[in-house]
Amino acid sequence: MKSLEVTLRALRESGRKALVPYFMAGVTPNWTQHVAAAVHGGADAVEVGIPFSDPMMDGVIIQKAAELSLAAGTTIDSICAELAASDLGAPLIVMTYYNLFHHYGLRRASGRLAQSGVSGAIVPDLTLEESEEWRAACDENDIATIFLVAPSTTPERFARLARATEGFCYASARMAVTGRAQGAGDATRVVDAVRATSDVPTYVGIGISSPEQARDATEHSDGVIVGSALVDTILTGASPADTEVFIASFRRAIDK
Amino acid sequence: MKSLEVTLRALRESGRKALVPYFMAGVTPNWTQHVAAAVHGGADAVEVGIPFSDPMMDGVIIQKAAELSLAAGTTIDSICAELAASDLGAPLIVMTYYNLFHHYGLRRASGRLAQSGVSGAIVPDLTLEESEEWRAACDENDIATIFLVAPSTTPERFARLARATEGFCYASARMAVTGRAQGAGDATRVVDAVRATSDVPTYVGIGISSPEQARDATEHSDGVIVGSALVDTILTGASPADTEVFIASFRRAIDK
Amino acid sequence: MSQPPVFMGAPSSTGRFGDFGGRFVPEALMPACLELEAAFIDAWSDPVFIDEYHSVLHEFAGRSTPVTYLGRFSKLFGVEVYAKREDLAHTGSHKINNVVGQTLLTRRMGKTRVIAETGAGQHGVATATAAARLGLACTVYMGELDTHRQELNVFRMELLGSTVVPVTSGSKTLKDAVNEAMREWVSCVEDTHYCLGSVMGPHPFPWMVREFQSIIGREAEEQLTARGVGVPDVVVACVGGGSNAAGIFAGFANSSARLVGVEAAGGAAVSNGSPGVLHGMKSMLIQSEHGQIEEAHSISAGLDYPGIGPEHAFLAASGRAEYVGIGDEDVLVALQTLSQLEGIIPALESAHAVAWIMQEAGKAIPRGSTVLLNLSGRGDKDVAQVLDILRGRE
Amino acid sequence: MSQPPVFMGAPSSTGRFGDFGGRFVPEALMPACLELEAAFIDAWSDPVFIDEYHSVLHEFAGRSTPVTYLGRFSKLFGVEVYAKREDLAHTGSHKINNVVGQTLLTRRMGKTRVIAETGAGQHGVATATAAARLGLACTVYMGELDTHRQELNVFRMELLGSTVVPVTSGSKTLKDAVNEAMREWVSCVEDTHYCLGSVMGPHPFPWMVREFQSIIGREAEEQLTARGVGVPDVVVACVGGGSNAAGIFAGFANSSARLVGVEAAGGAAVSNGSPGVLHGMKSMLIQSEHGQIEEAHSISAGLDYPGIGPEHAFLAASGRAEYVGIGDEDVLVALQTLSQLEGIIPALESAHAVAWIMQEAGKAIPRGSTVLLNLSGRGDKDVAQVLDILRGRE
Ligand SMILES: Cc1ncc(COP(=O)(O)O)c(C=O)c1O
Ligand SMILES: Cc1ncc(COP(=O)(O)O)c(C=O)c1O
Repeated sequence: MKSLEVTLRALRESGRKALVPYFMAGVTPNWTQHVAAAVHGGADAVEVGIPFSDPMMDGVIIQKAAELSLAAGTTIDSICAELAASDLGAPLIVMTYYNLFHHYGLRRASGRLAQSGVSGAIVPDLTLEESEEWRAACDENDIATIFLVAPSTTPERFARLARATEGFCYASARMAVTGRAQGAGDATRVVDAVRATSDVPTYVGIGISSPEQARDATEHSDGVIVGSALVDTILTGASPADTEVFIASFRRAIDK
Repeated sequence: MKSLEVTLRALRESGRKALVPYFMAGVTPNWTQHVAAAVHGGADAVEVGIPFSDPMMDGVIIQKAAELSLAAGTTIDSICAELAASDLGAPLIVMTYYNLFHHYGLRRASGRLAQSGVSGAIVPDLTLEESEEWRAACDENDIATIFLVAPSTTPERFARLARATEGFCYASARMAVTGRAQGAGDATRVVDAVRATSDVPTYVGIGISSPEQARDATEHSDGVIVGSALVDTILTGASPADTEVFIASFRRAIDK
Repeated sequence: MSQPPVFMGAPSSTGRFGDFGGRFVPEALMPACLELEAAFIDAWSDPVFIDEYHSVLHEFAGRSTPVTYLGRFSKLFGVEVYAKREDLAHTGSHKINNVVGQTLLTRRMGKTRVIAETGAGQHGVATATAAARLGLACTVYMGELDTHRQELNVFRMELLGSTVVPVTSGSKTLKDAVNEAMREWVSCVEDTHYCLGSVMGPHPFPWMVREFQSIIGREAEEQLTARGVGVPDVVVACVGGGSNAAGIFAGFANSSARLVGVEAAGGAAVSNGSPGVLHGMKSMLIQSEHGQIEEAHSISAGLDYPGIGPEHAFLAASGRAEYVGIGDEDVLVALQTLSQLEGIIPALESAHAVAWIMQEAGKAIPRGSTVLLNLSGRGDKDVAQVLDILRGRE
Repeated sequence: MSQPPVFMGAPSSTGRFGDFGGRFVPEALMPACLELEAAFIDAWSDPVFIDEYHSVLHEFAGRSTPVTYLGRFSKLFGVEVYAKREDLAHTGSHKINNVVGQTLLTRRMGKTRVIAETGAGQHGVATATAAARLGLACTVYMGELDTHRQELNVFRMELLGSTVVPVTSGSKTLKDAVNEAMREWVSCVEDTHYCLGSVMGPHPFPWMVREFQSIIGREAEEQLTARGVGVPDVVVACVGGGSNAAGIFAGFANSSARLVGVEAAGGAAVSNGSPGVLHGMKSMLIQSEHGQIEEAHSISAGLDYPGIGPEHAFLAASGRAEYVGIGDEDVLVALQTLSQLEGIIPALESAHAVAWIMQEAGKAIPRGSTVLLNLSGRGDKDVAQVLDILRGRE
C-alpha cells in the first residue's frame, strides 16, 4: 500500500473527514503560500494542478488559471523545484493530463515528483485500461495513482476502478467538468457503488463549492475536494490569508 | 415600288450621293428642329429612332439617347404626333426594335407611321424570315421595309435580302453594333455583294463618324448613314445650328 | 382518328413552338444562328458527340444526380415529395448540363472562345468552368449591379480564368447582360460562340438548351420508375428563363403528370406578361403599355428576368403546363423549412418551387399526391443574402 | 513463411494501431465510448444498417462521386492524374460520409441529439445537415475566432436548425472546439452522441470514422479498375485529422500503390511532431519541449490541427504511407492552377495534395505515373479568403 493511502486511511480511522483543496501551480507567484495557508486552515491533503494547454476535464475557471500559469512559464520542473523548496505540511497530489507525463517520460516524471514530496497523482484522461505503464512507474516511486469514478460508471467498472485506485477514490458527484455544476448530485450513489467493492477512502469532488455542500457530501463519504470555487477566489485576487479563511470555513462545516 | 424607293432611286439618278443622318426621337425637346436643321444642312432623308428599352443593336451612345428619351416619356404616339405636326422636307424612315410595333399592332403601327409622314422603317432585329406580317402591314401603307446586310451575310442571303429590301439596302460596314467601330471596314465587299443581285440603292452605315469616312464610303456606294457620331454631339449639347454645320460638313465631303 | 398532340418535340423549321420562338436577331448574327442550328442538329444525331456529352456529365459534372425522398417534409405537408438534386451537380446547379453541351459544340464548330451572360453568376460560373476544362477563352457579361451583389461569383469566374465584364447600360442587371452579350457577339461571331444560359434567345437556343437539359427529366423518370413510384402526379420547377423546368418537364411531357412552372411573382411573364419579342425570341414578356420591357423584381437573381423561354409560353398557351407566381416572403420561409426538415439548403430560385408545394399541399395538390420537385440548385450562393435579410429584421 | 502485414484492418481490442490510438478520456465518458464501440460493431455487421447507410449516401448525399481524369493538368505536368470528386458530395466535401454513418448510429443507439466540433465549418455543416434529415437536435462547438472567419458557415448551420456555440477558451480555434465538445459531452452523454469529424479521438472513433470514409477508396478502386487504369502508382490526399486520406487509402492499403498524405507545413504532425496524447488518442502531435500542445498554422482552417489520426501515425511509423508538408504559397498557386486548367476550384485543404503533385511530378513522381488525387472538397467556402489574400497583394 502506498504511503498516501496509509496516511489517508489513518485519517479516516481518526474520524476526520478529509478536506482536499485544489490549487493551480504557478497561477500566482505566491501559489505555494496559498497551499501553506490552506494547510493551516485545515486542509488534509492538497491537489496541485500542473497546467496543460488542453484541459479537457476542466471548466472555464481552471482553464483560465492554467492559461495564466502557462503564460508565466510554469513547467513540471519549475513546480517540482518550488515544491521541493517548500515544506507544506500535508500530502501533495498532483493533477494534470497524461501528455505532460508521457512527454516527460513516465519513470522520469514519477521519480521527479517523488523527489519533490509528491505522493499521489490524478490523471483524469488516463483510463484504467491505458494506465499500466504509468502505474508501474509510480510503483517504483511510491506515488499513488488515483482514479475517478463518475455517475455514468458501470457496476463492473466501479469494481475495477475501486480496486485499482490508490490513496483514495475520486467520486465525481456530477456528469460535468470542473466548475460547471453545483451540489452533491449523484454523490451518494457513486460513493455507495465504490464501497460495494472496496474500502478505499472515497472523496467527493466536482460540484463542491460551498461549506454547506461540503458538509452534505461528507455525510456519506470520507472527504471532499474543493477546486474551482477556490481557484476562482485566487483568480480574483484572494491573498493567502483569504485562502486560509476560505478553507477554515469548509473545515468548520465539515467538522460540525 | 414604294414611294421611298422611287425618291431614292431618283436621287441616285441625279448623281447625288445620299446622306442619311440618324436622330433619336425625343432625346431633347427640340429634336425635330435638329432634324429640320439637318435637312437644311444637306440631308437627303432622315432616320428617326424610336427609343426601346433593350436596344440590342446599339452601342452606348444610342443606348444613352434612348434612355433619356424614354425617361422623357417618348412613345410611338408622341413621336408620330410631333412628326405629323412638323414639315421636315425630307423622307422620314423610322428605326426601332420589333417589339414596339408588335405590341402596338403591326397594321396599326404602319398606318399611324404613314399618317405621320413616315415612308420607311428599319427594324434591325426583324429577320427576313420573320418579316412577312410586318411587310404585309407596310405594304398596305406604302412604307418601305429596309433590311440590313452585314459582312457575315452569306451569298445566298445577300441575294434574298437585296431582293426583299425596299427604299435602299442598309450595308453594315463592320461586324459591330452602332457607335463601336470606325471606318468603312468591309463596306466595299458588302456593297458589291448586294449589287451582284439587285440595283436597289445601297447605303453604308455603322462606322461612319467623320466626313472623310463618309466620302470614302460613298466612293463605292450610293449613300451613307451617320448615326452615333451625330447623336453624340446632341447628347453633349449641340444646338440645331450645330447640327446643320455638322451635316453640312459631311455634305461637302461627299459632294467633293 | 385524331392523334393526341406530342409535346416537347423539335420546334418547326423556323424554330417555332406554336406561335412562340422564332429568330429575331440582327442580320449580322443570322449566319451564326444558322451555323449553330446545323451544327447542333448534326452533333445531336452523332453518337460520338452524344457519348462525349454524357461521359463529361458523368465523369466531370457528377451525373446522374439522385432523386431524394423528402421524408420529413412529405409527412408534414401530407404529400409525397421527391426532389431531383441538381444542387449536387458540379458548380451547384443544373446550369452545368447546358454548358457542357454548348462548350463541346463550340469546339466541334472549330471556335475557340465563348461568351455568356449571367445574372447571379451561376451560369457564368458554369460557363467559365466548362470553358476552363476545354481550354476555351471565356468572357462573361454581368450587370454592374450584379457584379457588386455577387462579388464572390465574379472572383470565382476569374479564378477559373474567365474575364468578367460589368455591363453599365439599362438596369445594369441580367436583361442588360443579355443585350450586351448579343452586341459583343456581333463583333466576334467568327471565332466565338455565345453560350446562352437558358431556354431563350433565337432559334436554335431554346430547343438546344432544352435538349441539353432534358437529361434531368430523363434521369428522374427512370429513377422514379426504378423506385416503383412511377409517373408522379405533379412535376414542379422554378422558372427564370425556364431551362431547369424544361429539362425536367421533358421527361414527363407526354405523361399524365401535371406540369407546374413557378415564376417569381415580380417577374411572372406568363401570369402578368403579354406576347412580345425580346432577345431574339417571341415569347411572353413583362412590358409596359407601350411595349417597353420592364424590370423583373425577385429576391432571387436567377429569376429576375422579364421573359420566359418560348416553349414555356407555348406550353402555357396550349394548357399542357401551368405557371404560377410566388412572392419573396414565401420563398424565404420555404428555404428555411426545407433546410431544417431535410438538411438541404435550396437556392432561392429552387425555393420558389418548394414554396408552391407548401402553399398548395392539400389544396391544388390533393393529399397523398406524389410530387417531383426539381431542386435546381444549392443555396450556398444565397446564404449571405438571406442572412442580411433575416438579420435586418431582428 | 511470414505473411505480409495487412494494413487498415480493425485495430486491437483496445483501439490500437501499432503503438498509436487507444482511449484517453475521463472516466465519465468511458461508458459512452464502450457503448459506441459495441453499437458500431453491431451496426457495421448488420446488413440492414449497412444498406441504409449506403442508400442515404446514394439517394441523399449524391454518391458515388465520380473519378475525373484531369486531362490538361496531366499533360502539363507529365503525370496521369485522376481526381476522386468528393467536392461533389452533398455539403461540398467528404465530411458527409462520416456524419451520415454517425447520425444513423445515433438513432440506432436511441439517442436524440448530436454535438460536434468544427473548424472552418465543413464538418459542422455536414453534421447539421445529417441531423436535420433525421430530426436530431444538434449543437456545434466552434472556436470564436473561426465563427468570425466563417460567419456564413455559422449561418448555414443555423439555417439547418442547429445551435452554434462559440468557444472562447485557449486559442479559440479547432483544437479548443474539440476540448469544449468533449467537456459538453460529459454532461449530456446519456441522450447525446458526439459526432467527431475526423479519424481522431478515443477508440472507436478513429476506426469508425475511417470505416465510414472508406467508401471513398472502395469506389475509387472500382472506378479505376472499370476504366482499365488499375491500381494507381500513387494515391495522395491532404491530411488534417486524416479522414479523407484514410478513406481513400483504405481502398489501396494492401495494393502496390504508394500512399502519400499531405499536411499543412504549419501543422505537420508527422514531420514535425512527436508522439503524445491529446483528445483521447495517442498519436503524433505538435508540441512544445514541455509537452504543451502548440497551435497549428495553415491557410486552410481544415488542416489547422496540431495532431493527426492515430492510424496515420501508425502508417507513417510502419513505412506504409509517407507524409509531407506543403506551405501556404504553393497551395494558393495550386488552387489557381487546377481552377484554370480543369474548371474545378478545390478546397484549400485539397489544394495541398494538388500542390504536392505539382511539386513532385517528374521528381518523386516519375513521369508517366498514374496518380489518384483525393479532391476532398470544393473551394467555394474559400473563395472569399483567397480573394482577400490575392487582392491584398495587388
Ligand atoms: C439554381 C437556379 N435555378 C433556376 C435558375 C433559373 O434559370 P432557368 O429558369 O433557366 O432554370 C437559375 C438561374 O440562375 C439558378 O441559378
Ligand atoms: C475539404 C476538406 N478536406 C480536408 C479536410 C481535413 O480533414 P480530414 O483530414 O479529416 O479529411 C477538411 C476539414 O475540414 C475539409 O473541409
